[in-house]
Amino acid sequence: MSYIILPDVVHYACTCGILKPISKLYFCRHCLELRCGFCVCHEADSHYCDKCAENLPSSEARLKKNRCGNCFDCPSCHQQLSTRAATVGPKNPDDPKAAPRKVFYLLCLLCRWSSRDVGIPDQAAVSGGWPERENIYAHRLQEIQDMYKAIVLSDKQQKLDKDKKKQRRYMSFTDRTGITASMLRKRIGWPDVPNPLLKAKPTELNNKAIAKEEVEEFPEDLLTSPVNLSLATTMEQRLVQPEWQPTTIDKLFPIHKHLSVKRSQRCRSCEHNVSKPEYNPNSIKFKIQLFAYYHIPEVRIITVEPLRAGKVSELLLKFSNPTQHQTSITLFPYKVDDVIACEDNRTEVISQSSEEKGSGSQPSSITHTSLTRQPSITIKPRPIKTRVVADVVVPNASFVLPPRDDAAEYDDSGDAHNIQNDPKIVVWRKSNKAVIKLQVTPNSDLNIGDEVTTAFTIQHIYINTITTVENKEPQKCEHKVKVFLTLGNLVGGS
Amino acid sequence: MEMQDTTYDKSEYVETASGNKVSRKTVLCGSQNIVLQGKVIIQSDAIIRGDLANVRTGRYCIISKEAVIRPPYKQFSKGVAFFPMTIGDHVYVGERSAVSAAIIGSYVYIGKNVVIGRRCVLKDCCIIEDNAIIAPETIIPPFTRYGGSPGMEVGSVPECQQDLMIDFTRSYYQHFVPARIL
Amino acid sequence: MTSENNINVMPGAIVCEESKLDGDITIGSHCIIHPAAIISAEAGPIILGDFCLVEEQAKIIHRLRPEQTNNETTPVLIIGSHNVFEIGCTVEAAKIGSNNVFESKCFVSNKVNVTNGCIIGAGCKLIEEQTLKNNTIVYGSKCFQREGLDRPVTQTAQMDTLSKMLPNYHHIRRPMKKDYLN
Amino acid sequence: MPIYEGIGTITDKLVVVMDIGAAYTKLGFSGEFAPRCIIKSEVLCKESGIMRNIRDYKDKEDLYDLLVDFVHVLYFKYALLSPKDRPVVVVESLLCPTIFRETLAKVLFCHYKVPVLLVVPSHLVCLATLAIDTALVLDIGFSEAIAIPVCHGVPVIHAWQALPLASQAVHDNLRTALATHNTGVTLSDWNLEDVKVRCCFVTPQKRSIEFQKSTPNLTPCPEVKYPLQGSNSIIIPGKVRETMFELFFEEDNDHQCLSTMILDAILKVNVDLRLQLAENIFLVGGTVMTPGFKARLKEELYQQLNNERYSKLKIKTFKFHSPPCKDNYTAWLGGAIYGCTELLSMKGLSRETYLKENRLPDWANMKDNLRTL
Repeated sequence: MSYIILPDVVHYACTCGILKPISKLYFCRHCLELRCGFCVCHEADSHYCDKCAENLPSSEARLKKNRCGNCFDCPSCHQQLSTRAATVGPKNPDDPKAAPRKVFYLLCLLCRWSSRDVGIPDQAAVSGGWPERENIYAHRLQEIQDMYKAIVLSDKQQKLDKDKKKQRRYMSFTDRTGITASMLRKRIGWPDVPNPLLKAKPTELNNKAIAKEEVEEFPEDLLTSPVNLSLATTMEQRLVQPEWQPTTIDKLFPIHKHLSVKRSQRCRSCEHNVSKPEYNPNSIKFKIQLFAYYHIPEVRIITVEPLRAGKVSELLLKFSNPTQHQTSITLFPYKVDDVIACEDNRTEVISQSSEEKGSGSQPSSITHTSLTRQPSITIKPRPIKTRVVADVVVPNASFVLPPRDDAAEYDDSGDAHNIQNDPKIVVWRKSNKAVIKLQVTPNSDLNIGDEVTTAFTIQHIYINTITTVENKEPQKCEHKVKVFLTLGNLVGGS
Repeated sequence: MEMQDTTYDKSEYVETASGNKVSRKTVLCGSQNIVLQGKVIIQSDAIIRGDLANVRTGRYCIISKEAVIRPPYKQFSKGVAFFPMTIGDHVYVGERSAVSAAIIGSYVYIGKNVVIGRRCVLKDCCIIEDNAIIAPETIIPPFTRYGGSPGMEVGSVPECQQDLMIDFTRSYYQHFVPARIL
Repeated sequence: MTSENNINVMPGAIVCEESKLDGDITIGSHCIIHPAAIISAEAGPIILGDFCLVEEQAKIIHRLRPEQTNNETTPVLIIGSHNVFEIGCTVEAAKIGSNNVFESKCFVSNKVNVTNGCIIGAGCKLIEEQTLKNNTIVYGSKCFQREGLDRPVTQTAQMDTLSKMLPNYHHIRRPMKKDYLN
Repeated sequence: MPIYEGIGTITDKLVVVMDIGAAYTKLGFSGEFAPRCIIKSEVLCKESGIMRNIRDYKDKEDLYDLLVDFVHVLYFKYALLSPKDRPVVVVESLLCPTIFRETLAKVLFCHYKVPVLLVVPSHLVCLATLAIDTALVLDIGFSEAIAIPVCHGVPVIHAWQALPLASQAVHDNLRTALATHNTGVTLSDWNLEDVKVRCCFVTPQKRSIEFQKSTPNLTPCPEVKYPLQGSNSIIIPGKVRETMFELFFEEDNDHQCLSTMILDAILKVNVDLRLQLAENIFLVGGTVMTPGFKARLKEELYQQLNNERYSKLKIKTFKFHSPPCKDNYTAWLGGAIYGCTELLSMKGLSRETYLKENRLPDWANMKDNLRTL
């Protein structure tokens, strides 16, 4: 259970060459390859607010600038703001029957900033109608923006015209449809009908900003008045409101809460999803969950004898099979040049998959051939840099892991599986787990205190249950993965 | 790394029929209001304030040493009410953490020395790092990792967190064994 | 220093038996001391004002500063009224006014003077010699200080509720009889 | 993609505009008047667990990994959209290292499959916020100050001036100054920036001259007691508060400082444009927001005119522009204005072209200049 509290000591080599713990890897069932957060393609799925857990369609999220309409963050410490109710006297204090009114204000329960601090009036409704601020330059900037749009558009138009002229230098003025109106106008010397967008026809920038001789004066009071640090805002407080960047705390206004996004992951080679969460923000379920943790045998270190350079130490590893199918595991020694072999393998997979698509067996999403070819450009597996400094003697025989059985977790009786164990390899076994004994020898040139890392390749039988047009039956395939173990530090020399 | 055994003094712990292991050195106030669904471990000097309101935990929860589980209160115009607190399945609460949340979902990991403010809602599959301070009424969405003071989102949680936590709390329970008397 | 305990509980105060009180301590009326709270008058008497709320694992320690240790006279730590000491706070402050809130797991050293209406945020550590101005709010790991608009709201409503609930579940230290006071 | 995308009111295309600065990154969308966020240009290093600035890269591969992580944060924490759907405008300095821009392009095109990329030079696009086409732009960011004159919409690159006089120099200065006043205290980068932002300012020239005397005849501004995490505090003397930015105005061994940069840049352009540039000075970058900075720079410029080097310029007045935004995101805003024009479709580099050519057009490269000639 290293993945939550303890440092990760077992790493699997992803197809892209990055080492990651198994909990952070995906297993694409279509390519039969490991993928990781680095080599999958992330996509934004659905927008939601962390606080009110409300889903927003992406168009609405865009309209609201990725912010929640109802929830606010504290401008002072960036925590979530709570709405607080207070009762005030009735509107008409002379009327004895009038009930006291409820009013609402925003309060941060961490730094106790409240909307009253900056003089925002209390609101009559829970959801607020809190005053929004406008960018004071919005009008001016809109003007500038429209102007630039028009200028560039006219540039483009001119260029197009030029191109047209070039093209038509040797063309007849009449084509199949006769003389176009525009051409005719030109021929007889009338001005062309302007594009409505180009009404202003600004050839020169108008509306220029005027430079002034005066600049912001030096604030003389800085020299005399003492600084009250609690009144000046920090950089963080300024930058969460880029448009205003207040320098004093009396100008801090509540910030609409920024939305979050659910992400789905897609394999780059075959464009299938490897992870797709459910739409509901509170749900922890997935529509597609091809996590390596559910498909690849997990390796854990149980114990390792103190490591001495050049000396053999005993290493106990626990293997568990997370799938619903029996698997057989064979270990191979780690070879550095495996990388190249692996690369060849991978390109094969890609070419296969593109062939498949070419033949139209996969009617979905991608028919564009360039897309299928792209991965070979984008992800080049990088060489694994981790240095392996200890040898592991791997057993020649393979061993069997029974399928995972959730009911067995509640059953303390013995195993139902009758599996012939090789006592030299398998020292313990229960349900889908087995403990394997291995011999590890750290290199003799290591110094005391050096970290010892070893590696080997696991081959396991993977039962692929996805059915394709050609294969209706579950397919058996052998999958290899390189596993790196950080065993600890060297305690003694040879 | 496979989990190591955590041993305890057999005379200190009470094991119930449903597999709860509760230290005798805890302060369980209002124990009639505390429901432990089974295979829950409550370690020494932990405090659960069942006297203030009902506290209900799911299966395979671990409340570490000196942790405080305290139902939150809320002030109304007519006085104060304490709210019941529910904790989901497979939840770990680290040592010396003070938890005053309203709801804690399932598969939640709370580190050591954490403060969870009043009426916080911790959704399923979130992780609170050691020494984090979560302000009152904060809502922590699924698959997020919070840390620091004031607590902020500092990262994400692996998508298989549910199974990791199930495995973690189960193996913790399995490795929580009485010390062998020599 | 006082070796035997001399605890005076004023009428209306609720002091749970499971709290740990050491030394010469006077607890003002309508105070509520939760179980597992620690008040230690190791350097001299502590007088806790009225309407103070001391939650579980909170530690109020009267500790002398190094330069005071050789003094013959033992100063009295007088704590004002309406102070709230939340779960797991450690307060050694030399002077404490009224209406302060010491949030969960904060630490206030004996070099700090706390005036009135201050809030020491959860997990904040105040060590350096300083006097907190009225209505100061300290928050976050960087111990940012800001000035509150108003003093924090008093917890009398909560204490009302607690004073009704706690006697049902806990053994309460009996306050001094009124006639004894007279 | 959700079905409602592209239907209804939203027909304008959304373009991501990013300005990855040395200290802060500005991210937003075209057509908007302020960036959505201004965040530190740093990412969490997964191996060590510490934040790493993306400019502190070891080699090309390291930079690639840093940028992949950083752009991921930009898209999925702030922009909240899939990178492959949207064109990108990158605002960058003309003096941006080739390795950085090439790697950024590679990350965007190869890793994130961005369809179209438009790279615009920061000094030029700044002017879009003013709707002018001729000005002297001085950009003072984190690592360096760069002055480039822009004449009729073309940056006069041969006149560029750059000096390492920016935030970082101030931070280093502050670190040494505070270390001498408070022994045994080491300040984090965060604290240094905070002290600079909340306590320091640029003092007027006459006080600066006085400070340089052996016995200054003035009272420094009040000192500040700056608390450090509640455990201890440091004293920031008034003199430190006032003089931390002096290095901007002190001439170095080559007689260069901020004011000479501006004048030297003006000197290098055609005579008939000089007066126009002096009357169109445009200060951008976060550092120019320091209180008193602009007033002081103006004083310094007039002072330099007495210098023999610059008397021939015959400049009588300096005029300054003030942008319709905060100074630290002017360049981004320029990029956002460019981003909503047709320029993107005209000058943008498409993914197909990039994958074919495998390089980014660059002004310093002859190949690209030939095309425009």
